Amino acid sequence: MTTPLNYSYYPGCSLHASAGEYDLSTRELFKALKIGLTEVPDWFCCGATPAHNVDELLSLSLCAKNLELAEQVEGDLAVACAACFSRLKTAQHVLGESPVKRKQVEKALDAPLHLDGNVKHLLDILARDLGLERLAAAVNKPLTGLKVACYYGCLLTRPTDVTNLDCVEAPTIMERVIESAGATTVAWTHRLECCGANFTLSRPGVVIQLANAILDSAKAAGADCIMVGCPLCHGNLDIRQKEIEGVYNVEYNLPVFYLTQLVGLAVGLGPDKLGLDAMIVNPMPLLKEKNLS
Amino acid sequence: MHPEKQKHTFEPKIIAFVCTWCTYAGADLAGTSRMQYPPNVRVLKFPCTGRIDPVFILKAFQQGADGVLVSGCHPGDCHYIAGNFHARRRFAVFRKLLEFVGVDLNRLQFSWVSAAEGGKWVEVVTDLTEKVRAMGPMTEFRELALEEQWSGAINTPELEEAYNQI
Amino acid sequence: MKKKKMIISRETMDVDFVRKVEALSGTSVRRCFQCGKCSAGCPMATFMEHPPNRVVRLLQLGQWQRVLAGRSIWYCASCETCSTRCPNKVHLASIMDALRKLSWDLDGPSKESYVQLANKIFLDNIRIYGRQYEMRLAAVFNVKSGQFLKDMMLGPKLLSKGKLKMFHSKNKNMPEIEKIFARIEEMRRKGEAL
Amino acid sequence: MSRIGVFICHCGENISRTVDVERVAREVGLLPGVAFSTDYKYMCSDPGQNLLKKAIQEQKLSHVVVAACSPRMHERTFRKAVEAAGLNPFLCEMANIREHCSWVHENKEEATVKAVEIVGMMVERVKKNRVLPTITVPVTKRSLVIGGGIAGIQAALDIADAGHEVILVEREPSIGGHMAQLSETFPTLDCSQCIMTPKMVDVANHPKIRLYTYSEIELVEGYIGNFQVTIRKKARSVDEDKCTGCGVCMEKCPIRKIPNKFDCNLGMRPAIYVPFPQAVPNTPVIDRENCTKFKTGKCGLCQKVCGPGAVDYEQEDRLIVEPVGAIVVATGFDLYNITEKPKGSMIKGYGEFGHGKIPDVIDGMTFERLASASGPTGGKILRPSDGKEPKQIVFIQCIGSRAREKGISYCSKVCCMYTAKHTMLYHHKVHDGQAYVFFMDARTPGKAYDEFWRRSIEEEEAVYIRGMVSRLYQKGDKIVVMGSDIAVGVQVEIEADMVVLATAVQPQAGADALAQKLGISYDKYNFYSEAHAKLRPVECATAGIYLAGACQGPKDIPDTVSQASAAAAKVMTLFAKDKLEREPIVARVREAGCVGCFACKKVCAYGAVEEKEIRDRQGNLIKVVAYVNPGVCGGCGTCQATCPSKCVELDGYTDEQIVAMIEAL
Ligand SMILES: Cc1cc2nc3c(=O)[nH]c(=O)nc-3n(C[C@H](O)[C@H](O)[C@H](O)COP(=O)(O)OP(=O)(O)OC[C@H]3O[C@@H](n4cnc5c(N)ncnc54)[C@H](O)[C@@H]3O)c2cc1C
Ligand SMILES: Cc1cc2nc3c(=O)[nH]c(=O)nc-3n(C[C@H](O)[C@H](O)[C@H](O)COP(=O)(O)OP(=O)(O)OC[C@H]3O[C@@H](n4cnc5c(N)ncnc54)[C@H](O)[C@@H]3O)c2cc1C
Ligand code: SF4
Ligand code: SF4
Ligand code: SF4
Ligand code: SF4
Ligand code: SF4
Ligand code: SF4
Ligand code: SF4
Ligand code: SF4
Repeated sequence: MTTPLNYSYYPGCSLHASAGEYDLSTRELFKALKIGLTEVPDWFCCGATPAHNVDELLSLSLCAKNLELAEQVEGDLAVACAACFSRLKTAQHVLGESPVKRKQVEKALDAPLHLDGNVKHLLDILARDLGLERLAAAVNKPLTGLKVACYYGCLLTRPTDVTNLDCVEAPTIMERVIESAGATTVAWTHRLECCGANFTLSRPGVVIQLANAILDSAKAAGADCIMVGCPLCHGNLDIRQKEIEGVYNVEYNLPVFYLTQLVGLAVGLGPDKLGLDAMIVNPMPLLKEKNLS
Repeated sequence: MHPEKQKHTFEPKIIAFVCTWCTYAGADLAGTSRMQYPPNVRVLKFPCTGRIDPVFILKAFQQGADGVLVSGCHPGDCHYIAGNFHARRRFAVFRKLLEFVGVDLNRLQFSWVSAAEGGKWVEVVTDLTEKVRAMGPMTEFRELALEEQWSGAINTPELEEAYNQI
Repeated sequence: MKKKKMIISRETMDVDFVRKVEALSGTSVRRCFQCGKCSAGCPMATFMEHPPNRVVRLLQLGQWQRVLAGRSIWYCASCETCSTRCPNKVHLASIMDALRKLSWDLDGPSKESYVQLANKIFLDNIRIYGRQYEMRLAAVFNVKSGQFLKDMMLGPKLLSKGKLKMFHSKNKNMPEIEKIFARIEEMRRKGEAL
Repeated sequence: MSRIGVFICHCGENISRTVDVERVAREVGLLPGVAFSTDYKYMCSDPGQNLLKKAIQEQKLSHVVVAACSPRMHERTFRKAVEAAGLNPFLCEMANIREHCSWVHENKEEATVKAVEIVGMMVERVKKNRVLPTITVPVTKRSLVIGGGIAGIQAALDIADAGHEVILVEREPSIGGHMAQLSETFPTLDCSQCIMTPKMVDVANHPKIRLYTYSEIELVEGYIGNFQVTIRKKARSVDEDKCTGCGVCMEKCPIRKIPNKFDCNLGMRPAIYVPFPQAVPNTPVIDRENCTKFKTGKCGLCQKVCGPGAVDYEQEDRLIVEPVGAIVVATGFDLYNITEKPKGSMIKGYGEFGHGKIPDVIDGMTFERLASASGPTGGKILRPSDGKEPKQIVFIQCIGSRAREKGISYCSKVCCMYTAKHTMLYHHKVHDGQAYVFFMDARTPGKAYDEFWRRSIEEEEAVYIRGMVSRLYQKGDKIVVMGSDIAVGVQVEIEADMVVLATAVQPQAGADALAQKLGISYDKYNFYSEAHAKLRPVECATAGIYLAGACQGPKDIPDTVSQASAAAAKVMTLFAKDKLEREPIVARVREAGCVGCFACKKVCAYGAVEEKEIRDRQGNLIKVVAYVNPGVCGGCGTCQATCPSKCVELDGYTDEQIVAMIEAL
């Protein structure tokens, strides 16, 4: 018998809003895999990119406060959003390295810091804590024939030596996870390129340009769909896909799944439990074609 | 710079422990360049600062020195590859020890003077002489009865640790 | 764009500013040997008037006004590509953070107001609600930036998919968050933090 | 009771102008132990020296102090004179009353008092001086050269031409090293093989050179003039004496598809092979890991076809002991390998360049093999993936080098030049092709070097782009190069057919292990350390061991050959004497007190401290103590200051002598 897996859970702002299906599918998948998930009570925004962009001290303080809140729940902290993950990890790293900043943050929180807890992205939990073998064993509807382009974006593996999720330049963790679920992965050139998430509001033109290159690369590699582990990437690739097609006069029609949605499918969860209806690029034709729904 | 010779009531005794290759040669250069400095310093030549046992410094103070200068090659320039490096580590610990026994560390100066730095030699010696002159004679230590068997006598934990570090 | 001649002297090289950048970012500006690898991989370089390597170069020369006057720093996406690949351990993404912070403090001699505005609304959101409400974020941004029509196409689609929340929930930690903001402001006032 | 003679020099007026020399002589004469004191106008002149000699004999002096100039000037002079008068030279000391006294003070009274004290100190010191024997060690006039690249070859030939025997040990089956792999060489573009192979043949034919290829150093004992070296001659499975080099075995061997390391794995070789056709010796070796006979016991074809019966499957490694007097280390370099991260190394990989797994991304040495007329493509530039001629080729400099983040901060020194060479070779061979180079700086100091680089740009029309590359990726059959041009300030993208990375020059694998056997020091990258960066650049701190070539730091061929000849000259200087004489300023251990902590050994930069077992008459081990090898000791005295039990002593600078001086204050 292996010890039961239990985590505290930090969904991050988007999962309570635009990325509701990521939240839903995460909870359902973990339930199916018998992994405990308890949401950190009254967590708040980690500050994401805008905070560290202009105010590192604020960003560090917000992250540190959330880490402290997470201590109330037993287990390592599971994080779904790549941006939150990167922020929380960076805060742990920076505060561990710089006594000056640590002092400042302690002052801002008016409390000592809790930095020892493990912060893990969902991928890490699936690939390492649960393990690929147990994951594969739980699969009852393998995604046979589905060609997936795994999109890491910039923040899952960076900065170097901080997130420690996988090799910064040649990660394979997403591929390994989804291959365990029976899918085929494609080798493509833009899996680590940035989609410009930060500019989705202020400079959508930039995002459209960057996201187009990513979609183009995935299409060229023969992918049926894209898999992401970040609500921001998802927003740019899925929600904006139609707009991009219009601007560049191309047709991609690439459904963009959260990793939990695809793995969820493979362990036999229905579309309603995965929020597939919330996807802007309708995945159903593809899933029908591949006999996956 | 001593245009007018001043009369002093107190002439400190300065002992300089120097290495042959750099500082001794630097002092020679000061001579060949006919530079001038106070006559208070007595030079003891060592092959290398690595040879300088901290005990000699204690001994010098005990024998009436008011100031001690230790000088060798610049880091990385040791004629014997790394002797000055070991010396540096040893003295770092030794300073703490001296402080502990009550020697004012201003009386002890470490410096690097290369064979080309006659001017620096003059500067270092002059500065130390003036500094020590201002401090007055070193009396505390003369009374302090050092063990006659001086060699290896100060085996304090600090020194021990220093040896282990090397 | 007309370029002003750069007069270099001890007086025109503002080392203090650069030291602040180094303190905030925890990385050395002098280390950069101008290989350009950062700029080669930066996804945003084509949008910047000073590519990343040149931002560092201008800092090396103490010419921060030139950097802040442009929009380069606001076009950095914080993707960390530059820091990850710099052969010389220059953490350029953190330098960009520091520059934005300092520019923000100087009340923006920058030309790029949209990004600043978005950031500001984002931070206000945290202070007021504890979390982000994308609806509010977008709405306020559109009103304040005067871009009412931008992204109008997306709105209804998102609403129909349940992707935009209209209401926010209560967060018990709100007083605590306000305190964090306030303490940081206090520290800055007292000069205990940059 | 000592009878000390003190001689005060006027140095014309140099001393006597500010020091009352007569008074000094008078006052010093009163010191206990001083039997004679006098002053003289020029002590170093012949009459002065004669005065000294006469006094020693007439006054039966036991010790001498000459108060004059700096010992750095005339210590030798006076010690010789003392020796001529029958005293041990180390019973003579000099008191420096010129550089340290008369020249730096104006006040006669003060200077005279100081002079008296200086002389007094030396009087006390000299009393404690002991008779020191001059140390002589015999010299074995044979030398060992480790590594048979151009450095080792040059050094071996120079020493052998001077008439001394040389033992040349090479790890690979053939000598030649990296230069044998090169196509043409900068800055003159002459064919590497054409200038290299005659030298290799010279080595093979030289009566004074004994060549051990496919051999390694097992053990090194002894010290300058007297090393004992154990060499492991690995089993070749072919008898070198019988083999005629006909090559029939290689033709017949059924195993044919083993990547040839010499061709950077571009070409294939059989299981019994010579690395390249001009190999020296031209004797094949069986690669036992891949030979069917060794794997399964079957085959044995090569033995059957070999006319002279040279193939010997039973052959075993042999250990050979050779006495030598000097060692030249010339183990060369290797290239930073971006495809794999060596275990435990500080090197980080290049994931952004695909970890070297994109087939048409190659390193500089692989390009050399492609460009070499005797290489796997016969000198045609063809890409490894599909054998097509690349029409757009991109070179990227400083890969691994100058990249602290990746683990190496130094400049590899040769890649700027060889990249310029590569662009030329490429343009000579592919007329409709275009070469691009991404670079940060062009480091081309050297005779005719910068002109060479400029030629590649101005005449051969290579396009140089000042800026680095962030990422490489395969797109179809092209490689997309994402770079930047920092002069223009824009990103640059090139779709290349082939990419050549100028990867860093690093020491050979195992360089550290060899250094430990030799007892020489090396830096954090495993390059061997010279004794002094400027003034003793070919000597190791360990006496009798010399460095040549890229094992000491990145070097091109001219530098390598210069250093090799310099090392050879140093060896010959050593061999010019039958016995080595050296100042007896060496450390000595009082075994009785030594507790065997070996603190001394740790600090000794010369590796002079050895462990010595003390046994009783029955041969039972009593204790292990330190022993300082006088042939190796540099005389720094660091051990003495370090020894916690004060039982190692540096002759000439004993605690007694120094304390005597301090007490004379
Ligand atoms: C791609 C490239 C192109 C170049 N082009 C030029 C050029 O055009 N012009 C120029 O001047 N220079 C050029 N160089 C530099 C040149 O290759 C070196 O200067 C030269 O080869 C150094 O010679 P070496 O004898 O020191 O080392 P090496 O050639 O590396 O020889 C060392 C020898 O020692 C042997 N060895 C290693 N370890 C041991 C051991 N433990 N025991 C026994 N033997 C051992 C090795 O097997 C090898 O045979 C180039 C270098 C590169 C990488
Ligand atoms: C500004 C500067 C700074 C430098 N700094 C460094 C440094 O920091 N580190 C370093 O490693 N190198 C340095 N160098 C280089 C260094 O100076 C040279 O490598 C070195 O001096 C060369 O020594 P040399 O004996 O070949 O030539 P020289 O020093 O020029 O000696 C040649 C001698 O030959 C004599 N001579 C000339 N012609 C005749 C003749 N016809 N008959 C008889 N005698 C003759 C000359 O009078 C002279 O004494 C520097 C060079 C310069 C210019
Ligand atoms: S990659 Fe690093 S060293 Fe190179 S230009 Fe950018 S910051 Fe400077
Ligand atoms: S962090 Fe900013 S500057 Fe660096 S590569 Fe990304 S966008 Fe460019
Ligand atoms: S081993 Fe025999 S067959 Fe092979 S080359 Fe030598 S002589 Fe010829
Ligand atoms: S015995 Fe080995 S080397 Fe000889 S022919 Fe057979 S496989 Fe080749
Ligand atoms: S020689 Fe040129 S290419 Fe090689 S490391 Fe030095 S600067 Fe870079
Ligand atoms: S000419 Fe001199 S200064 Fe210029 S690059 Fe060469 S070595 Fe450097
Ligand atoms: S340091 Fe002294 S006691 Fe220790 S081994 Fe060396 S000589 Fe012996
Ligand atoms: S005197 Fe110096 S070289 Fe000689 S044994 Fe001692 S430490 Fe080694």
